[in-house]
Amino acid sequence: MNTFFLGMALFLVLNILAGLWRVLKGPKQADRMVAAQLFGTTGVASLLLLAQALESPFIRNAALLFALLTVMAVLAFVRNTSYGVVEDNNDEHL
Amino acid sequence: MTTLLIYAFTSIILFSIGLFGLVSHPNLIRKIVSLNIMGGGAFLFLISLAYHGRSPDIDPVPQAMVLTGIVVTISATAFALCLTRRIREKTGQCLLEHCPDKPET
Amino acid sequence: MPELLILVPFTGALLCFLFPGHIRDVIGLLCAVLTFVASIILTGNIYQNGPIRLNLGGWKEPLGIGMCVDGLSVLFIFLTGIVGLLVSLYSVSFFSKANNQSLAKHFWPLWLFLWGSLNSIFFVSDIFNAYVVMELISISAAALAALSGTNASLIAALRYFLLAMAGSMAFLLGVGFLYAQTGTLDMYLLGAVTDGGPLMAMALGLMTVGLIMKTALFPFHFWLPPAHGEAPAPVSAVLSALVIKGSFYLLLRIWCTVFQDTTASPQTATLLGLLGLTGVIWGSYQAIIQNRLKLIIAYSSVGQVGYLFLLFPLVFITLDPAWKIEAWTACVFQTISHGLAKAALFLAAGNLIHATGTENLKSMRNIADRLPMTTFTLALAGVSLMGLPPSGGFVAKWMLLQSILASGQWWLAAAPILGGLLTAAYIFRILSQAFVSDDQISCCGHVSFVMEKSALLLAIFSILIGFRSKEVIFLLSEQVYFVIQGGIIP
Amino acid sequence: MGLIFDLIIGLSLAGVAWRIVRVREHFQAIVLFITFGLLLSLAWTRLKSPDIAIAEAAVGAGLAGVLLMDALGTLSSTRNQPLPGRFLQLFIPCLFLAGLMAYTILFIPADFQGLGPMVSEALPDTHLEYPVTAVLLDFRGYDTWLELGVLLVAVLGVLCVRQAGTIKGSMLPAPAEPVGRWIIKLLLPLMVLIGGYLLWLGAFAPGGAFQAGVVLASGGVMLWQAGHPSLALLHHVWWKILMISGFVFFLILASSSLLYNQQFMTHPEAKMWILGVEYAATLSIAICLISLVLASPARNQGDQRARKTES
Repeated sequence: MNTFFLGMALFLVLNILAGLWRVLKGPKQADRMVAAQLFGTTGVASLLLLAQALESPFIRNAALLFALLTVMAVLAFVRNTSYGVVEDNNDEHL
Repeated sequence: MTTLLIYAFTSIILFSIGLFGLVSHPNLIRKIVSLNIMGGGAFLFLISLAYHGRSPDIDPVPQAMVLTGIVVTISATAFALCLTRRIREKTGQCLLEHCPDKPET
Repeated sequence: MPELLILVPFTGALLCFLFPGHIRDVIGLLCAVLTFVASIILTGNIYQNGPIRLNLGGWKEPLGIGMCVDGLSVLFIFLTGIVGLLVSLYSVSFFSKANNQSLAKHFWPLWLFLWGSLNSIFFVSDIFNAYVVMELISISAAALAALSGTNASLIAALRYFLLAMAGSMAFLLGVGFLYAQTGTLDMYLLGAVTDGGPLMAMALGLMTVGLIMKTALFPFHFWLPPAHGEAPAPVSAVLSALVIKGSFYLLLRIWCTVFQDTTASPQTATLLGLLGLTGVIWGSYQAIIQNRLKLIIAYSSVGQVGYLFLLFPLVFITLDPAWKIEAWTACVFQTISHGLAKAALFLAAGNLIHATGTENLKSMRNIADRLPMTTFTLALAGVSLMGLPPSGGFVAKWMLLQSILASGQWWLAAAPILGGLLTAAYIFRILSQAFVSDDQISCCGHVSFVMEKSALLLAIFSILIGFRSKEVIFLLSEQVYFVIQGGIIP
Repeated sequence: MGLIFDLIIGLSLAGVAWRIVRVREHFQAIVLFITFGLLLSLAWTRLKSPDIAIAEAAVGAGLAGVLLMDALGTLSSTRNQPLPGRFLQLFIPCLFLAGLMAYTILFIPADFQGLGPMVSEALPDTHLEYPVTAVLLDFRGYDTWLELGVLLVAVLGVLCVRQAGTIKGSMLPAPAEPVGRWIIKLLLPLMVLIGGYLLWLGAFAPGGAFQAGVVLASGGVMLWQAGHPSLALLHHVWWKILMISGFVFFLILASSSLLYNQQFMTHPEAKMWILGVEYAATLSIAICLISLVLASPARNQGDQRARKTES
C-alpha cells in the first residue's frame, strides 16, 4: 500500500514538472502566478500522500501550512500589480 | 546509502548552480536568489547526512543545524533585499556596477 | 569571566536599542568601559593561569557547545577591547555633531552587537556555532558600512554582504563535509581525528575559501576599499581593525586545530603565502595611486592583511617548533599592531575630514600647524605600519623576516622588504601634503578634544606594543601551544 | 519505488535551480523559486525531517515569496534582458567544483554515525521528549540564542539602511482591497490557531517556536497586505519589547545561570522554563519577521524616478 501512495505522490510531482511548462511559457505574469498556485495545491496533495507512505503523520502539518500560506505570494503579486507598481510597463501582460 | 548519495549529489549540484548564478548574474535580486539556492544545497547535504545515520531515528543535530540555518538565511535575505531596494530607490537600478556619486579612481 | 565579554555588549546593545537620546551614549560608553575592563582582566587571568574551556549548558562536547579561551584568543580579545573602548569614546563625540546625530541611534546597538559577536568568535570552539557567529558579524558589519547612506556606501555594503554570505555558505558546506567524515562538530575533537580523507581536504578547501573571502585576501580584496572607505570614520576603524581579524582568527583556528596534521598540505600553504605576497604588493601599490585619504588607508589594509597570510607557509612547512613560534608571534604582532595603527589612521582621517570638509589629499595642505595633534597621530600610526623601530609593526616585520630566513623560503622575504618600502611611499605621500603650506586653502574646523586624543592613544599603543613582545611570546608559546596543536584542555 | 522518487526529486530540483539561474525574466525566476521551495520541502519530507519540511513550507511558500515579490517591484518591467555574458568562463570553474565535490562525496564512510545515538542517550536528562527541540533548546541552546540575535540584528540593520527610528515609521499604509480583507477574515483565525498548535506541538513532536513564529508572522504580513490598521495600533515601545523578548529571555537565562550555578547557559529543570523560552521566542520571531517584511522603503518617490530611468 505504501508503494502505491509513493507512486501517486510521484505522479503528482511529475504533474508539477509538466506544469512548469506554463511557468516558462507564460505568456502573462498572471499565468505564471496561477501555475505556481497550482503547484501549491499539488504540493499539498503529494505531502499528504507522502505522510501516508512514510507513516509520518506530522508531515500533514507541512501540508497544512502550504495550504495556508501559498496565498501570500499571490496577495503580494496582486498588490504589486494592481496598485501601480508593475502595471505601466506591462500593460500588454496583464 | 543510495538515497544519501542521490541527495548529496543533488545538494552539490544545487550549491554549484547557486554559485554560478551568484557570479554570473549582474542583477542583485537574482544574486540573492542564487545565494538562497546555494544555501538550499548546503542544507540538503546536512539533512541527507542526518537521514543516513545508522540508528533507526534520524540524527537530530543536523536537523537543528538546518533549522537554525534557515532562520539565519531568511534574515540575511531580508536584510540584503532591503539594501537592494534602497539602492534601487537611490540609483534607479539593481546593479552593483552603477554608482553615480563615486568619482573615478 | 569570558561570559561577561559576551553578555555585557549584548545587554548594552539591547539597552541602546530601547532608550533614546543621551541615555544611549551613557549606556554605550558604560558598556564599552565594562567590556574593556573585562577583557583586560581575562587577558591577565589567561596569562597567569593558562587556557580554560567552558561547556555551555553543562553538556560536554561533542553534544554541547564549548567555549575555549587560550593565549591566541585573549590576544585578539585584548586588541578588540582597546580598539573598542577608544572607538566608542571617539564615537560619542563624533555622533554628537549636528550632521551625524541621527546616525547615533543606529550606530550604538549595531556596534555593541558587533563587539559582542566578535568576542564570541574569539572563544569559538564549535564549527557550526562559528557559522552562526559569522553571520551575526556579517550582518552587523554590513549594516554599519551602510550607515552613512550614500549611494556608494550602500553598494559597497551590499557587495561586502553578498560576498560574506557566499563565504558563509561555503563554510557551512564545509561543516557538512567535516560532519560527514567525523560525526562531530567540536574543533578539538575534529583535531584528534587522524585520517584525513578527501572529505577533509574538500572541507578545508571550502572553509578556507569562504574565510579568505571575508578576510579580503588578494583576489577577493575588491570589496574592501569601497566598504571601508565609504563608511563613517569610527565604523571604518572597527571594520578594518577588527572585523577582518574575526574571520582571520577563525581561519587560523581551523587550520591549526582541525586540519593541522592531517590535511593541511604544504602546497595549499604555499599558495596562501603567494596570495598574501601578491596582496601586500598590489594593495600597497594601489594605496600609492589613490587620491582620497580614506581610500589610501583602505587599500593599505589590503596590503597589511597580506602579511598575515605569510604565516601559513612558515608554520606549515617549517618543522622547527622554535621558528614556528617565531612566525606565530610575528603574525599575531602584525594583527595587533595593524589593528591599532589602522584604527588610529581611520580616526585621524575622520578628524581631518571633519576639519577640512573634504577628503581629497590636495586639500589637506596646511593641516600640520592647524591640527598638530592629528598630524602627529598620522605620523605615529604610519611609523607602525611601515615597521620602523621601535613600533609593534617593526617587531612583527623583524620576526617575520627572521623566520622567513630560518625557513629558507627566500621568496617570501619580498613581502616585508618591498611592502615596507611601498608603505613608506604612501605614508610619506599623506604626510608631505600635511606639511605643504598653501595660502589658498583656508583651514580648519574645530576638532574636539576626545576625538583627537582617542586617535592619538591608539597610535601610541601601536608603538608601545613593540616593547611588550616578551609577554606576547609567552602567551603564544606557553599558554596556547598545546591548544594550537589540537590538544584538548583537561 | 523510493529510489525512482528520489531520482525524480533530485533531477527536478537541479533542473528548476538551473532554470532559476538561467531564465531571462526576473519574475519567472521568483515564481520558479517558490516552486523550488516546494520541491525542497518534498525532499525534506522524503528524508524524514518533518521539522525542516514545516519550516521550509512556512518560509519558502509564504515569506520568501512576499519578500522577493515586493523587492521585485518595478523591476519586472525590464523584460528580455540579455543573458549575462562570460558564460563559459564562469560555467567551467563551477562545473569543475561540482565534479570535485561529487567525487568527494563517494568517500562518505559507510558506517557514518553522527551524533544521533548520543542525543537519544542524553535525552532523558533534558526533560524534553522530542530530540530536535532538545538539541535546539538545550544541547545547542547557545546557537539558538545567537540565531535570535541574527534575526534581531537583521531588523536593526534594516532600520539602519532605512534610516528609520522605528519599524512603524517605515510602514506604509497598505491599499485596502476587498478580496484581501475577505481572505484575512477567513485565514487569520486559522493562522493564529495553527501557530499556537505548532508551538504546543514542539515539546514532543515536529513543530516549535520557529515554525509557529513564521506562521504568526505570515498572519501579520497578511493583515498588512490587506490594509488592516491593527498592526499600527501597537505602540512602538511594545513593538520593540516584543521584538527583543526572545533574545532577552536567553540573555537573562545566561546571566542568571552564571550567578546560581557558575555555568553558562544551564537552565532550571522546569517545564516553565521551556514554555517561557518557546513563547518568548515565538513572539519575537514573529515580530522580527513582520518587521523585516514590512520595513520596505517608501515606494512612491523613489520608484517613480526609478521607472523613468529604466524606461
